[in-house]
Amino acid sequence: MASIDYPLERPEAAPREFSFSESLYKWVATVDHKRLGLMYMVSALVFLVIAGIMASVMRLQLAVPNNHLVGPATFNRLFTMHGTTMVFLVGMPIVAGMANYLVPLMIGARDMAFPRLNAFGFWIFLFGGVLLYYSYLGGSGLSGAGSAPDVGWFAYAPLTEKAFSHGASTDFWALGVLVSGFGSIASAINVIATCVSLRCPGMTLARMPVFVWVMLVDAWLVLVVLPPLSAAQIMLLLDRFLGAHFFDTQFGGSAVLWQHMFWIFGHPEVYILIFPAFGTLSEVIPIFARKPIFGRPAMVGAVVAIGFISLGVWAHHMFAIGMTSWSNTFFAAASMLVGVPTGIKIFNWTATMYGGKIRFAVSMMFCCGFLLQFLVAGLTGIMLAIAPFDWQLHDSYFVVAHFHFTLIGGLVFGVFAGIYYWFPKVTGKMLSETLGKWHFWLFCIGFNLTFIPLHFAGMLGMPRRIYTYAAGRGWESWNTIATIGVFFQIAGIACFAWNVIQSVRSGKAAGDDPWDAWTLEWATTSPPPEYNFEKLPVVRSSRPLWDLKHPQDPDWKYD
Amino acid sequence: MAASAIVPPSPELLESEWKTPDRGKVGITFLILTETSLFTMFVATYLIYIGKSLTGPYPKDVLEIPILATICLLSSSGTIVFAEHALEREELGRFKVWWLATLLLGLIFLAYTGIEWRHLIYVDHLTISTNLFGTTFYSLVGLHASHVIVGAVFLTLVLVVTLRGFPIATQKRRVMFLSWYWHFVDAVWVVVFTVVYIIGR
Amino acid sequence: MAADTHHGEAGERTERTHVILPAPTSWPMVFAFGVTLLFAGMVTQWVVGVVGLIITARAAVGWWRNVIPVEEHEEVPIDPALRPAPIMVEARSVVRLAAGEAGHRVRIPEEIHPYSAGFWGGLAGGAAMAALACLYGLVAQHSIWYPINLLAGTVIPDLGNATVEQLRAFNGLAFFAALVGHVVISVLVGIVYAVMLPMFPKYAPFWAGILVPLIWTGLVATVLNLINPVMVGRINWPWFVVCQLAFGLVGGYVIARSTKIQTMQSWGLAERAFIEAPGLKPPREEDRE
Amino acid sequence: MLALAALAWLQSPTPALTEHRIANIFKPLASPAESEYQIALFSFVITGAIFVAVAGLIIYTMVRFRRRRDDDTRQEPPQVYGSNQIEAAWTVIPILIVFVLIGVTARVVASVENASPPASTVKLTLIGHQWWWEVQYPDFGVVTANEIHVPVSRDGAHTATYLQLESVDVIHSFWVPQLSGKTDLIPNRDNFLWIDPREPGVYLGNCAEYCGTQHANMLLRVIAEERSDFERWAAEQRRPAEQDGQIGEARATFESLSCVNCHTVKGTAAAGKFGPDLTHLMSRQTLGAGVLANTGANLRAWVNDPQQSKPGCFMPSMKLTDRELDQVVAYLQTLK
Repeated sequence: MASIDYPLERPEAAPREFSFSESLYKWVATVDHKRLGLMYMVSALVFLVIAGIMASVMRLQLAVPNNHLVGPATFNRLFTMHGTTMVFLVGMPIVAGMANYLVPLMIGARDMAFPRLNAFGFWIFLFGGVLLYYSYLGGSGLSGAGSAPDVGWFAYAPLTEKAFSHGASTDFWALGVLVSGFGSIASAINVIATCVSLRCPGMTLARMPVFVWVMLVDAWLVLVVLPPLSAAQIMLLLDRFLGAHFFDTQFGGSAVLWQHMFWIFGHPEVYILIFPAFGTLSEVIPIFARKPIFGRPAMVGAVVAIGFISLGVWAHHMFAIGMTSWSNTFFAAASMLVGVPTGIKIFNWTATMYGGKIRFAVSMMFCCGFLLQFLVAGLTGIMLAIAPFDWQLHDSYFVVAHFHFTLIGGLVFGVFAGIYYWFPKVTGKMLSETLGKWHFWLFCIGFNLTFIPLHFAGMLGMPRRIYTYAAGRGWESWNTIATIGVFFQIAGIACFAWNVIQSVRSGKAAGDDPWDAWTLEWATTSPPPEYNFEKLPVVRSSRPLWDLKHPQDPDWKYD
Repeated sequence: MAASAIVPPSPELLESEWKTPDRGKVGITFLILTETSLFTMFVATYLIYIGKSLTGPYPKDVLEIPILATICLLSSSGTIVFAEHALEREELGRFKVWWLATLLLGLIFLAYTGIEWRHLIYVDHLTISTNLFGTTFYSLVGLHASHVIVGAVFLTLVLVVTLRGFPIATQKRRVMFLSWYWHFVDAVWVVVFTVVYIIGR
Repeated sequence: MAADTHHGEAGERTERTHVILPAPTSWPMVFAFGVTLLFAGMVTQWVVGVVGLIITARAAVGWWRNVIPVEEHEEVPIDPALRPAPIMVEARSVVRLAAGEAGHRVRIPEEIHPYSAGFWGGLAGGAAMAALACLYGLVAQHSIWYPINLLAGTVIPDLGNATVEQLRAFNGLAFFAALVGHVVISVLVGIVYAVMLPMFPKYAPFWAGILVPLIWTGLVATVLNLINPVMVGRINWPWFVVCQLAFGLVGGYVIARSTKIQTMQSWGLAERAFIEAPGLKPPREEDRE
Repeated sequence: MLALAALAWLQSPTPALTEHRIANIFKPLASPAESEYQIALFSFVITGAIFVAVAGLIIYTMVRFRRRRDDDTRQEPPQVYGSNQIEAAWTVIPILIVFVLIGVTARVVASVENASPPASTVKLTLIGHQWWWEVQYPDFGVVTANEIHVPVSRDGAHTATYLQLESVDVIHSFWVPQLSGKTDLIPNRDNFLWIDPREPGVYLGNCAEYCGTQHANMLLRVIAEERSDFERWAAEQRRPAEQDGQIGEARATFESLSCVNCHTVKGTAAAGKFGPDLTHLMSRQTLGAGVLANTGANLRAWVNDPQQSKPGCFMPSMKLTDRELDQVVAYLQTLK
């Protein structure tokens, strides 16, 4: 291929004005993966704010013993909706949104494999979420008054049976989550077909960015484990609407069956949620450390291993149901094994940084926060996997602290790292680093202030899902500190919101490649044109832009 | 400095044109994977609840082995292959015949299920709320039947548009996906049949 | 690459004015809305469900028309004003690692002991250790089963209350547990040794053979009552240390004796694909710099 | 607030027993909790060591390899792809640790779950209700609620109490942290658990599985006392309610009200099964499964309107007249 000289200056683009209805139609009827990805992310962030407000109210209620800020019914609805929202309406759309926006760009494709299915997936996710929230108007819960579901996000049978949960709120929960689950399935099939079929020439599986690999495994996991939840929800609806007896203990049904099916979904779900953060770190850390990812095959292998092992660990959520000692040992062993590939990932990220020249942009700071906090989450996870220790810790505030370390300290930090990293690509504007640092430090301090104390409350015997507690049981101070932390977190999020608004209005122009990065999404404009690439690129290594930037020392010689 | 990367072509691009698997094939494969996962849960539930019903009627009292229906459904997998072959060779007449045969076999299966359910409900007084057997039987067989219905709807659509003169030969790929789905529904029936009518009895 | 393909470098331009993309359509959204209403009908009013069904059916027809016979497309014009800037060759150089010839991408170390050496070394060390431990059992307790039962106390709770007589007797389950545990740990440690021997500072045999076993013993001593309550009261520390040293020395010796093999990672792609032989290649350009 | 609560506890019938209000899992006072505590320590040692090592490595890397102001910006660092050896090391070493952990876990699981009961064992059945606990001692013919009396286990006389766990409605979970980890009470499934408290005292626990509106106030107390005290208590509890002539009118009022549909008072017309057995109500320390201390004022407030102190619970506000209320409370206070 001959060398081509390009003129360096670009003519100014003439902005085209659209009327409101035109642009509304453009968004509603779009099948463009970037618009859909963006819509996923925006709705996820909106739901994040809603669920965050719910969490804040709960923390206020628990700040002092014998508090009467909200009653038991309200509190139970709050934690049910908080959990359901966070998992299904924040976590899942973040997975779908990041995959949608980034996968085609990273593998040099023009769109997802099934663009219309993609649009369908987004809308049905959104309508499912609306249906769930409609329950605040149309449902009525355990104690009868009209409102949202109050059976917990894992909705253990038989509490969800008609006999114990009157009214329609549990139906809204099952239907809303079921419907939005169709969206996740649609999006997962799309991601897989895209990764497999739409890779640009030369983009072999071995050269695919780690982020894309992670999303591929993630989508596969969604396809395997979401149907068990749907199956359980269909059974629950059959019980409630048609009088079937799947979870009806009066008719010999099993109360434990729901737990099995729920956690066959539920535990891999945790990995589904955390994977986008894994992928983000694997892209961000190399760029800011100026080194390729350390041990690419091991990183990909670890993700695949986590995907497979996670299918065999579900019953570690059920150590307290009285399983045989053999089952307990088996699930304890399987759960601890997950620690091995997870450890490999943490070590490899660290090794990527080792010997580099680390530039602490806000994105990188969130990655470092992730590493340390996720380490804590992983180690408390090992403790929870030890069945006898779990008999004490199960369903206590220790567990609450553990999975918030995973999902906030891990997922949310990872997502923020990703937002600070890819925001310039998506909007063409840079986020402010100063505000970003405020955001990071406030959020990091607040997060640790909230969730470190909760470990201790749990070890002092504080169970989950209680709306109030008596004084004198040693839980007050831990809870008060935790609530104080929430204010720091809110301040951090406010900085972030302000940062986004400021940048979109009057941010510094980003240019195509502000971070001097190496993957294909940085080869096009920011924001990318509808067709992503004029010509589909050809790649020869896992760092195509490195090859172009260092023609005398390209990667493909070694890949 | 201008970009002037002089890059030799990749070895694998030298060999041949870059090829990736067909996106439709990938999509339908993974749709089948996720459906398999769904069916696995219902089948597992059925197996777990075998013999756990507190009251009758029990499977051995009321279930009859649906031999005819099974033969119909399984042979429809063959007829749809013949139809595909005919379409491959652009023999539209034979395609229509085989396609119609597939659809009819599917409909016979559904009709049999309808008759079976009617008998169970009105004669044997087994409904979904009678006992665990009723619960699991109707949900598993019903889930499978609903898949047969979806398949039959698509088969009908293809037949109707073909009869109305639509150039179906342009849609070989999509016809193939439909046939994959149909094969999957048949394969599931083998499992459901074994579990419900053999192990369950 | 064939000349007629329209593929290019990342960010490259074409002569064409349009790119063909799937046409926007609102039917998927309407379809999703209909399906949601259909489900909402189950829990609200049946009318809602019927409306949902109608909308779903209409949207299905719309969607069908959209993709059959061929998927609708639109031509998106390429706006020359919105082209990415060309990707520049970077002036920055890359720091080289000293080790290895072609080597700034080298993975340390260049030569390693094969994993198989670790496997066999671990087994040999484990055998030596077990032999010594059994010898101790024979000398001190007149039973080779004694140390085996002690080891099995890690997993088997009943041994916690066992008498000395019971510990001296053969116990099938305990033997099995101890055997599996000992073999697995020996092999794993052997592999770690094989991997890490080249990374140890000077006098690797000293480190691997003596110091590491001693550190290991110290570690075990601190948590022994948690790991193995059976062993706590009965352990004979000098013998224990001797056994650990036996593992370190024998295992380390077997591994150190193995022929190191070159890791292929310092080779270029062509060499690893056996297009070029590593020994015969001409010196690279950058080596002459 | 704290002082008030403390005062209330002081007035409770068995002030002699120490109350373990802070249910610290690191101060175990029974064998299962002790085993769990041991393995917890072990896991803290291991995970603590890993944390220090790995976090140290991460922080060292962050500090040592940060980009410095005087760095040569015209140089990229060495592009190292990886090292199979180092990666193998940090794969195999965690596997080793996990292997040991699994072995220890297996032993502790078996030692707690498969323990065989010693000869002198008290057996009881604990039945979960929304939101209170029914306690039956089949061997003693005793039925009570929300408070489990067990004999204390001494070195000389090792006594374990075996609990059969059942539920009549939804899933609950037994958790008295200082005595044992959790085991769920699941409808249509029998679970077992054993405890052997080593010190006399009152141990506080909670329902640990979300079971509906008032899950938070489904508290449980285990009262461990000397064998002789336990036997005396059981004998007391076996008796039907006092038949005192003086309270005949109050009793008649009680029996005329719908209380009897849900509650049992042995020896009277009250034989309801839905609520807790009230035969010896005044021997208990709390009301409403631990919501209130069992004092005269609290009892009156509770009977008057339970929804005030335990909103959503299944005992309705009875809307009694003042006179009825006085008599019911007076009657209940005779149930010693």
